[in-house]
Amino acid sequence: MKWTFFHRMSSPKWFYDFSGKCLPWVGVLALGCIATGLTWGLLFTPPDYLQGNSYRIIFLHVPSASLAMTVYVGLAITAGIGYIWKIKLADMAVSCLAPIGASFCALALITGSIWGKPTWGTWWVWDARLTSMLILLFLYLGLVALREAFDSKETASRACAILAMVGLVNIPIIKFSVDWWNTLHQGATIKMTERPSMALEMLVPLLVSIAGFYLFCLFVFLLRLRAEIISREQRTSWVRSLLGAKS
Amino acid sequence: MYFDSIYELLTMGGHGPYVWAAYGIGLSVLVWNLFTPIFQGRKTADAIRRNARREQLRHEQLQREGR
Amino acid sequence: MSQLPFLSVSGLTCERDERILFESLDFTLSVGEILQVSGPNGAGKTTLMRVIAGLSLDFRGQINWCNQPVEDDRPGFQSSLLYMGHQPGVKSTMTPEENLQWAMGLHRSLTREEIWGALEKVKLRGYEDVPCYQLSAGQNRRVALARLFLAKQKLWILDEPFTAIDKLGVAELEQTLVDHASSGGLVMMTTHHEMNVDYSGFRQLVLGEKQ
Amino acid sequence: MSQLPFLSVSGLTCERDERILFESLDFTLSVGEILQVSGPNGAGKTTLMRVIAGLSLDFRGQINWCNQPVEDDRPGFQSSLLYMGHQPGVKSTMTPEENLQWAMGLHRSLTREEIWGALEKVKLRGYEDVPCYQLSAGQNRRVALARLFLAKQKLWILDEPFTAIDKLGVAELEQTLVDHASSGGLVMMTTHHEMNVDYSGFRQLVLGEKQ
Amino acid sequence: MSVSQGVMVVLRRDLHLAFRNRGDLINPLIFFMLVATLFPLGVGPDPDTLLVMGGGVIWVSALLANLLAMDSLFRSDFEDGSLEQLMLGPQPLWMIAMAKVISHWLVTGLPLTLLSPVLAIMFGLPVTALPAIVATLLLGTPLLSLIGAIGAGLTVGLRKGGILLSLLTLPLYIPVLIIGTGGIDAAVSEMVWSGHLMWQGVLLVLGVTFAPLAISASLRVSISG
Amino acid sequence: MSVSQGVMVVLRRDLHLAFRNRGDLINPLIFFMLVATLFPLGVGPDPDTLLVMGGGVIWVSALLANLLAMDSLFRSDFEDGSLEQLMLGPQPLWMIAMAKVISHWLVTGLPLTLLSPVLAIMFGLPVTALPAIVATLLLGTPLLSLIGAIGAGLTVGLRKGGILLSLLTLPLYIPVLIIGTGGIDAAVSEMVWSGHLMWQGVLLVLGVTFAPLAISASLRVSISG
Ligand code: HEM
Ligand SMILES: Nc1ncnc2c1ncn2[C@@H]1O[C@H](COP(=O)(O)OP(=O)(O)OP(=O)(O)O)[C@@H](O)[C@H]1O
Ligand SMILES: Nc1ncnc2c1ncn2[C@@H]1O[C@H](COP(=O)(O)OP(=O)(O)OP(=O)(O)O)[C@@H](O)[C@H]1O
Ligand SMILES: [Mg+2]
Ligand SMILES: [Mg+2]
Repeated sequence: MKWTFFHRMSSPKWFYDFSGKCLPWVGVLALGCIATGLTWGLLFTPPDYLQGNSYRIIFLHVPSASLAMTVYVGLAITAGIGYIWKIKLADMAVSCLAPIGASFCALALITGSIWGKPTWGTWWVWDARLTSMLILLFLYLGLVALREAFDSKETASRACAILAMVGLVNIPIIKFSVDWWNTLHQGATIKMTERPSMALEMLVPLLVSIAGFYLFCLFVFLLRLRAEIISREQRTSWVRSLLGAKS
Repeated sequence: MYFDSIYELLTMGGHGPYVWAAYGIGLSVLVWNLFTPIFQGRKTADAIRRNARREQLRHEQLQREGR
Repeated sequence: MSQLPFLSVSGLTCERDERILFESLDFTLSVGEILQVSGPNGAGKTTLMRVIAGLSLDFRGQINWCNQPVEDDRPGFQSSLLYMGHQPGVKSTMTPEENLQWAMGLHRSLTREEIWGALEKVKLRGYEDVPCYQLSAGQNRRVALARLFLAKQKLWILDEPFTAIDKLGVAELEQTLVDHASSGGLVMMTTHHEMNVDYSGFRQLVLGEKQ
Repeated sequence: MSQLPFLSVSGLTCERDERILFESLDFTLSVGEILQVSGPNGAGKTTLMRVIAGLSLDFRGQINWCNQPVEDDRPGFQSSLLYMGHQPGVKSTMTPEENLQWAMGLHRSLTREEIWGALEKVKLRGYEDVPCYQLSAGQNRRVALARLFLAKQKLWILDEPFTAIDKLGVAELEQTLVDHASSGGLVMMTTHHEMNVDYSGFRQLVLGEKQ
Repeated sequence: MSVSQGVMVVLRRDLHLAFRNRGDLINPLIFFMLVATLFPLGVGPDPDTLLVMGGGVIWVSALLANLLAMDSLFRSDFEDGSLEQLMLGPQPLWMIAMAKVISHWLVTGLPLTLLSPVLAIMFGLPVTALPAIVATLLLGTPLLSLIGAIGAGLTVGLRKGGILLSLLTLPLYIPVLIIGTGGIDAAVSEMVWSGHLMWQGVLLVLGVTFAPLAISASLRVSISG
Repeated sequence: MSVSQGVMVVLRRDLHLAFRNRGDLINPLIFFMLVATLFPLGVGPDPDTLLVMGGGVIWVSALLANLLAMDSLFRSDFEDGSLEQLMLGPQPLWMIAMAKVISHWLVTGLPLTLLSPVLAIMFGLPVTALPAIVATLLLGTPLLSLIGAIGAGLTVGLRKGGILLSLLTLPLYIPVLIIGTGGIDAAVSEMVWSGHLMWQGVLLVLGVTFAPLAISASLRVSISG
């Protein structure tokens, strides 16, 4: 019984219909949360007593950093599932997730280094966490570039799935080795602050904003996946009738 | 609102440029994410239309040859 | 497997780039037969060959070798298959002798005499130890074709084997194919040449009819 | 230069790797003529074509264009030469339209209609904007051959232009060559096909006789 | 049809191809970033060491990125027969070679130069040194492209291009490297660096004068060989 | 004919080809030397800096040399159709892939490891650190070859291999680099470095187990795509 559900879910047509129903809800919720979280954080919270107003970047930085990491893990697991059970939809999902993850990873890096300037006095340090984030960006870019380089989308997504799985094995190794690298050599001059026992008035907008980012990610992921499904399945009768009905 | 004036909101006690730059970039990333799938969908529609045209041309050519 | 080997294809459909190349293709190739796949440029001949050889997985339908789906026993199928595509797999820095030695070496060990004999048959005696980049287009093709004289495989799939070969060479090659088929082999091939064989097992499969 | 253009070759000798391919070759090619260079594989046909086109400088002898050694006026010679070798110079990431646009763009500007017309002639209408890696071997060759319909050059040197082209295509191409020659052009070509032209200016030059 | 028009056709085509597979445009940049990142990972995160190394690492990475993209400058054209067509066209070969070098520089050298300040900041180089970094790279990378193209022309006909190309060209890159990093070092220690820039200018003029001839000669050798 | 015999055929052929154009054998070595020498030129001759940099630079150069030779691992076989032949042969594809990786390592990784002491001495590293350098490279370079081959398999069918390959594989090389240079640094500061070696061993075992499958999967994708 479980398996039939699994199979139904992996059918592009079922997924297209289903995601069509969820899409508006997710979208409205995502934009609502982001708008609330960001305006709240930007305009209504008091400044941090140590970092002043620059801490307002946290409402962008933490959600995007956390998303960047979650998306990669999700992507790699999807790739594994797709490869082992030969699910086309999973391959498509991998190639759709890569650019989204890359954009959030870049955002985390950019906001982080903008934040670093007023607080640490430098845009960049070779700290373990920062460096592993940079490497994660490269992994993402590799996936995006590989996907772009292939001509056929089928081949591209199969290739991306292999690379993502290799990455899955490597992510913990990279993480571990980078942490180790930095503690072995002399410690970095500046350590990133541990999560401060945050005041509630800052924590709530942060949580709202995190939720908003995750929902937004889901929203754009669905948008991308739907576009991908249409372009891959354009020959099938259901897409034809769908497009025919539209135009 | 926490800030007393627009000026204060913009400068944020010296941290304005950093915060606003970060938010600007953040916003543009969100917008980019929102728009690429839409453009992609449009491109797919174009491609489908082109394919239809190609099929038609091929058909016409064959008919011409058939005669 | 006491039964004679044969290849049967049923319901083979392949679409490329939103265009159906062939649909529900059914045919059988038995021992002693030569099947020439023909059709205009872009009909899908190469695609068909690659699908059957197992190089392309982008298709629907069923391919059986001795009544068994090829997926079930790829190694077994591959060990009785000789495939030669548009690119013949000749290393240009190696000599013809080395090329043959290696290409057939995957399947079985060869003596030097066998190799020289095969090169003799494709008129490359005297070129055994010239690196292949110094050979002409047709001579390079001949190096690849020399494999046919060494092959123990039953099923030959040849994609335009006559490219760049001169007239005499083509005639000899046609004879080689007939010989192989009549001694219990199966040949599937494409070419744009007019095949000039007088052999009862010779058949044609025309693709792209509808066009 | 009011005189009709012609190519004359005298005393052309070429040896490759201690072996004489051709020696003291003399021939003239005048307006209206089609010269098929033939011979077995490895006879030196490609070598001869490359020597005349100026791509290979490993020869002795004299090549004249309109009674003037080609070395004296390479740009002039090249601007009236269309050469097509074994590799046809089709970029696989570009579409047929772009390929033609660029290949002829070195010589003159083209309108879109001209290009589409040429592609129509080689049966590639509908494929104008498909990247060439998605085309079959023969279709790729056809993209290169479409140049013939746009060329204003007088002298065509074509090395096995019929490779991978289907039968109907070969017949049409032969007609194109005849048309070019009879309207004041010069054609020099190789092929292993039996040429099926009924044209007074058609001649053959056989290489590798001694072999 | 004028000669320059033909050159424009080649230039446009190459840029078009680069933009077509966008990878061509971004990959050298990412490679540049990646190689530069390897060094802190290999050497350790100590800011003082990184400051000393910074200029050198940026230049070496730029040089390697340039070199790696160089290999494909003529190769694909050679393999599909386009190079023969270019050589037999009505334009002089050296002009076509120049068009290709320019497009190569626009696709690798220029973006790389524009990105270099980011790397400089990551290595903790002072902001005052940024103009020197950009300026030396701006004058130096075209020279790298010119020199590399000679090697690429010589090796294009060979079956093992990549690594032989580096052997031929890396030694020739060394003067460019020394002058470039010298300029950056001078700027970091707040001395005048216009002298280095002048020398780079001189080398560039020399390169622009002689390299096209060398490139076209080497292409001729490769094709007729 | 046994399976292992087929693998031996492939291995022998690849080594044979490498010795045939001897360049394949020496070029990665010279590239390794050249890149390593670029650094003192770029950074300046100060012995203290060089000592700090030494291990890192040697490893980064080894890594780049490995990468550059990687691009041609499957490419020429792909282009002339040999790869299809190998794939259709009676041996499982992963065995053939392993044979090719081994021959690649024998031709680049091993000679490079043997040459590394020379470079180490040139950078002024203490003689006591030499065993660590050789040992880490000896365990690390096979791993580089294994990881790189996955990328090479994925990119072999693409028109722009070289630089995309580096983009895919360099991030994956990072752990190997970090552990390797960590070992050397430990040895230079006269601490125990057997822990690093152990980790490298663990990674190598992991690599030998999983990489062949990934390589053959990626080759299959490239050929059938
Ligand atoms: C380019 C520079 C930076 C990068 C790449 C970076 C990366 C990250 C990452 C990966 C996380 C973890 C998110 C999670 O676990 O969900 C994080 C969290 C965080 N970052 Fe940054 N960061 C950077 C700069 C900064 C700066 C300058 C500050 C402020 C001084 C900062 C403050 C924080 C805080 C407060 C958190 C949340 C605490 C936690 O989850 O551990 N970051 N950052
Ligand atoms: N680069 C080279 N170095 C040395 N010898 C060569 C080289 N290229 C060709 N040859 C020799 O020159 C001879 C003629 O080659 P060429 O390519 O001209 O033959 P061809 O007549 O075009 O043959 P085909 O019909 O096979 O195309 C061949 O025997 C070949 O061995
Ligand atoms: N990689 C690809 N992606 C999309 N379409 C392709 C691809 N390769 C081939 N095609 C299409 O498939 C069709 C058949 O190609 P194929 O190579 O099988 O033709 P063919 O019959 O062998 O032709 P030829 O006689 O020219 O060799 C062509 O029209 C081509 O456009
Ligand atoms: Mg074909
Ligand atoms: Mg020839």
